[in-house]
Amino acid sequence: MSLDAVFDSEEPAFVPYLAAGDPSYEASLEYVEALERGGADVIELGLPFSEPIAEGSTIQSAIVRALKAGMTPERYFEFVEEVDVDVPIVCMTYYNLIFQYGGSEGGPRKFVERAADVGIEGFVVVDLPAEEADPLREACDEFGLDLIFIVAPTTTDDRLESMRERVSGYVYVQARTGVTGAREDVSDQTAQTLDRISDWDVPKAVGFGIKTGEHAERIVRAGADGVIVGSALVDIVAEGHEGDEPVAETAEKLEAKARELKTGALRGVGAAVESE
Amino acid sequence: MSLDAVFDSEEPAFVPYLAAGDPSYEASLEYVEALERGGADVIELGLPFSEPIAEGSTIQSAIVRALKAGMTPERYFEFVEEVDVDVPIVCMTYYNLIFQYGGSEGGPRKFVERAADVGIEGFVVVDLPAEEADPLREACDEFGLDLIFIVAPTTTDDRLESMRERVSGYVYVQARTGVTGAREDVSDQTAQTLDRISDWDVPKAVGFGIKTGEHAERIVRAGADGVIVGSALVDIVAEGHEGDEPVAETAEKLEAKARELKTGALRGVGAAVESE
Amino acid sequence: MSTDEPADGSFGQYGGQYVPEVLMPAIEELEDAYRRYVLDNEDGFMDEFRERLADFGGRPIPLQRADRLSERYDTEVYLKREDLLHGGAHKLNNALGQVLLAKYMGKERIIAETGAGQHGTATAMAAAHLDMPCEIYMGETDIARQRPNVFRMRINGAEVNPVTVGRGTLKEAISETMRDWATNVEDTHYVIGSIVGPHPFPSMVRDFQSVISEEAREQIREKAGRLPDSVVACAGGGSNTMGAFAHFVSDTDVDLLAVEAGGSSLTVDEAEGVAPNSASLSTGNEGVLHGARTKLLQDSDGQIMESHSVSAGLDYSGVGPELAHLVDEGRVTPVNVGDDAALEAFHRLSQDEGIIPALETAHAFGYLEEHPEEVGDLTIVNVSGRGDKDLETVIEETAKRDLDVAPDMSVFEQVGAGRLGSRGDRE
Amino acid sequence: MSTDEPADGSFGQYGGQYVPEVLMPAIEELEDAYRRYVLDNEDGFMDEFRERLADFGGRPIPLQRADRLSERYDTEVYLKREDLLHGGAHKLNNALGQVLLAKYMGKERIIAETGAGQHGTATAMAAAHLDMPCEIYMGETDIARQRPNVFRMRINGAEVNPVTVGRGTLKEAISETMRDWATNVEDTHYVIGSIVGPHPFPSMVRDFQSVISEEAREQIREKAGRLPDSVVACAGGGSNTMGAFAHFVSDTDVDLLAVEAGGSSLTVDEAEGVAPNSASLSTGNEGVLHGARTKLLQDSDGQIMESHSVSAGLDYSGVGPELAHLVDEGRVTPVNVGDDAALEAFHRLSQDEGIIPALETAHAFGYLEEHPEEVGDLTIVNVSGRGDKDLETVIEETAKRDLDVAPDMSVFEQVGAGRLGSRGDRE
Ligand SMILES: Cc1ncc(COP(=O)(O)O)c(C=O)c1O
Ligand SMILES: Cc1ncc(COP(=O)(O)O)c(C=O)c1O
Repeated sequence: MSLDAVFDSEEPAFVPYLAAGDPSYEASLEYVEALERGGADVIELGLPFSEPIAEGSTIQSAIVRALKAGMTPERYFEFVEEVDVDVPIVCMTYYNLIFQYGGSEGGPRKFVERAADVGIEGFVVVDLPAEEADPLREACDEFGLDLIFIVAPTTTDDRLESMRERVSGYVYVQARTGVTGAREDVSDQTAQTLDRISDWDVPKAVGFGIKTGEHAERIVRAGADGVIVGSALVDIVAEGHEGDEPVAETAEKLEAKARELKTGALRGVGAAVESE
Repeated sequence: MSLDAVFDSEEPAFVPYLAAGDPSYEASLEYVEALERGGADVIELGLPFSEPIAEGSTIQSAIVRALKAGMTPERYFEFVEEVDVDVPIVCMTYYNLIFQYGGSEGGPRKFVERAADVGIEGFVVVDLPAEEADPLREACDEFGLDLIFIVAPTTTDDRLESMRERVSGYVYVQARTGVTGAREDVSDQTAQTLDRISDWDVPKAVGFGIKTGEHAERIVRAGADGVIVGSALVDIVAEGHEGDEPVAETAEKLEAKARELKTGALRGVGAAVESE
Repeated sequence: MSTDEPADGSFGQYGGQYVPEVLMPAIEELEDAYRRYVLDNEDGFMDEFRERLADFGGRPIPLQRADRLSERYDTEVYLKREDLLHGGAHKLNNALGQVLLAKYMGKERIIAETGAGQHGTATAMAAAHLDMPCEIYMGETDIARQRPNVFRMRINGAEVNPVTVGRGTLKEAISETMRDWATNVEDTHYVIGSIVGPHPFPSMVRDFQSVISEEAREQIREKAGRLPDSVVACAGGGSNTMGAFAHFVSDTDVDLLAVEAGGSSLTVDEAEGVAPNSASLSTGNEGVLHGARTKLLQDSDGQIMESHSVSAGLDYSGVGPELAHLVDEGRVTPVNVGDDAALEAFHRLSQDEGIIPALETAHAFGYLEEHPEEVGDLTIVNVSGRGDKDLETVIEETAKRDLDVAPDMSVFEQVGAGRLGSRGDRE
Repeated sequence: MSTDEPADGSFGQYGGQYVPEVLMPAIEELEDAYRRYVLDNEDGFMDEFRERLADFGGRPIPLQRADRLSERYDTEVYLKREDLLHGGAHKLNNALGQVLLAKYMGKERIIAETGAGQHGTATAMAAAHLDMPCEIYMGETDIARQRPNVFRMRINGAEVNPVTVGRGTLKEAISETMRDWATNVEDTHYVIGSIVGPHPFPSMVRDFQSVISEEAREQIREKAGRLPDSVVACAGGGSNTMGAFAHFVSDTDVDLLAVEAGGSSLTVDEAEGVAPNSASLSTGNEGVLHGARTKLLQDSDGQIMESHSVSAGLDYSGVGPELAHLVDEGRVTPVNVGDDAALEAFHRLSQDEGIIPALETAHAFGYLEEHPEEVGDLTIVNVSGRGDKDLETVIEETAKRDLDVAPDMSVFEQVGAGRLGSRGDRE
């Protein structure tokens, strides 16, 4: 299924994130599949990079675990081929891995080609602003993949413009910039950002700090087309790993959490309708 | 007996040094008395000062021991009163103790007065060059004490002159300046110095590094009127102290060493006469 | 100041702004401030900067002829004495510039990363001087092994935030500082410590550091009556390097030699992800790290490798994009010097010239020893910092090796181990 | 340079040459050399000295306005930044002068005493710079507690000779160095570290250090348009003190404040022979020590008392005879500051101005805090040195006390004691 197809549906999309290979290749396969069972509409599958400058400590640790367990770009592609899910997979990573895959010639083309090969539908490249993205955009166009950009509450109008020109699949709306622990009501900032890009013709998925069905509901109510959730799921993987839980048990918890979030998101539509 | 009287005799004078109160007041009394038994003609009795900048490590340690055992200027004067020797005692010390004894008025007069009282015959003040010595010289004149200066091989002619003007009792000829362990034949340097002051009308006693009867002999042969010995005797005190020797045993060793040195000195005259 | 370089901060194919979206506004704000205050001296920013560098920092810094080295190498060796700058290294030129800029920008909080602690201490000093709250991120491994610098930061009133992720060293501290910046962009300025990171940092840090070569160029003409044949500087991120090179770049007869840490070997261990050196200019290849495209130590997948050097300040897997470009252009020659040679050079400079250099700096002198014929008849070596911070490391690393010029430290064993004979004996 | 003082080196009743006869020739030779080279600039000695002080030492040293302190004390506070001199303290002014003089005199060997190690490191640096073999005497107690400075001396190629007599501190080291000099007068020069010792040392060291006030006087007139109301400097032996005062002595409107170490108390323990302070100017009385008549800490017998200060460099029982004289004359005001106040001042200057001072120097700032009303509307404080050497002591001594301004050092406990929350979280 393409990303377009997902967001074409009336339902808000639930977009969970996990780092591929955390805490091991095998377990990770189970976990990603559990997400789909729990209701995932798209999966943002992290390809771990050694310098994850944009991650909080939760995801950072997930990346460290995955790298330690042997995850590499090549293994990642195998993972995507092997994992048994039908929903689209978006590769979330840092630019150096994409760039370096090109070998001595450099550039993103080879990486995108291989990603297309294994059925990846699009990319979120955390450290690649629109201004630096043209080579990747071209390769994505060549192989029919989407390139998702992140919009932050602080993104200027000028920069919105350059993203709008290049974005496809969906836009990732970062819910807030605030410091952890000092968060104001997430939906206000989100609503403002959504408002600024309301006339864009791509779906808007919101992420950053969403942990519960309740959050998801509010985000959707604020107008999001999708809800992105990472840390809350990675926490479950981490706890399972640290507590030496059987993989199946952790997978079940993930599935349950996914279901809670998905349900919350669905409630958001209802509520939005109701409150109108 | 006055210093003049000692040096008036034909015999070379043997002038041993010990630090008063090393390693204890009582033992020190015994040791000084042993020196006289061994043949001392004058005793240079050290009054310990906390900063003995001109002493080698041997005498420095003696001073540390004496201070630790409670030696003070006042105790020193009592010591001189109490010690049972007939030969003249010369007080060897540093200027600050003399200066400070003057109390708030300052100056050396009170110290000299008290020294005269207890029967001290003269002073060697290690850190008081002739140029700074006038106040002390005056006080010594007032109370009839001698003031001894040290002449070094390197002393310039100008400075010899200012010492000559102020010296009395005897002149202390420092045998050499060289570094320990690299000593040339001591008698050469000594002979040269003695030659430079041969027309002075005070006796010349030579010290610095004299350890054996053999050394003493050579010094006298070089023309000295007296032989000053410190470290070689202090070494015996130190060994006795460290070895927990009975005081009487150490005193005997001191006496024997004194006798060796005195005999050596006497041989020097004979030899000097013979070689002429 | 170079105002003739591309406004997007690219140096050939290097440079750029590879940062998370959330940082872009801060980066853009900084670009704007850089242009206005630094390039155009708005509100007299540069005047105040220069004045504070003089009064607080101690500039101008002398260019000293090194008599003994000149004789040893039969070439005129001049030393640019950045070790005399307040704080003991060139780092303050940049830290003071950025903290002052943050103040002009109305920021209220300073953050910085530090590895060896040199940039952290410089930033803490500048922040104290300018009355700005300051937090320094530092890996826990580094905190444990760089105690004196941690003390100095704390004593200057800075918070030191331990970074406990990964190996707990510089790379992790940079990531953590970026993360802080991403969440506090509005009131916070991130003082990057070298000519690395996204535009405008590489240009801006170079501009603040270029006072080194601005002075040196004038001083050498006055002292030697001509330009040097070469300028030699060690290169970690490359800020002292570009600082020492900047005003000589257009003097094409002046060779510019960037001395990287050769560590224990130039061969990498891909499996372990470790390069036993920090020679990214000499051996690295193109990639994207910490916001910029540049030369990197990375494995064939693009994962960043741990670097290694006996000198903590050179121990970094990347390098400034401008240097990468100048190397590709042939304008800068990348060379490298291993741990042993750097330690020997450390001792040699200390003994021969009475200057204890930073271990980073010692690499530049190691090059002089190994290739005196490459520097021409007149060379300037940048003494990027002093070595007080390195004493423990040097003693330890020296003891492990059999070096030609090492002092022995047995004096500590003598102490308390019985009496030493005094040299003089009065009687 | 003062050429109008008595040729015998007396300052009122103070000064003189109370040394063993064997040293007198060396002293006379030195007097002659002092007159010729220093006072009369024979063979261009002073020109070479000035040039080396500039190029090697980093002079001129800035006079910096201290913005925060000026505000705090509502008075203009200027800092003379001797902490920026090579080696980190004013000590090099003197060490370089004397080692160079020794060279002009044809000496082949340098010896010096050191307590905290500051003078020893300065001498070792100067000797390395001028290619002179150098031996430093240091008490074994000091060696053990001043490791970094011992490292620095050894690294600069100097021998460090442990002195194991007595308490093994500065007094013993001075005595031992005198002893060495007495046995090696012909080829050896003894570099005394302050304005103490027999003439010509007090005059000569002051002359070498007076570059401080020579510069400062000119700088303050340029910056403030007038002379200061006061100059404040800490005083151990008093070399930075007289260096900072010298060119202001004849400006009788300028108050000269010598800040001694008040230690833990001004009351002495005669029985133990210990003064819990180093306030010889304020509380000492006249006596003779280490070659000069001056004010001393001594008991009523004239035995020298152990001094005490949290700052090793002030921990000396005597003081320069010239200062003793100027105090008696009423020209210099002796004041003192205790250990606690000095530590607080250390932290305050570090936090407020971004300058970590030597603990010695901190005493001068302690005085400013305690008596801001005494310094007038415009004061110069001499920052005699930097505090890197004092970090361990400061941490330790701070931990023992309940100070107002101390940073906490718990960061070391946090490290390894589990994970700290990161501040940002992307998803
Ligand atoms: C003294 C010194 N020199 C050089 C460096 C390397 O940095 P850069 O290459 O940016 O000059 C450092 C870094 O800490 C340093 O402290
Ligand atoms: C920084 C500093 N200031 C002051 C002093 C005290 O010496 P003086 O009184 O001779 O200046 C010392 C001595 O070590 C010192 O290191």
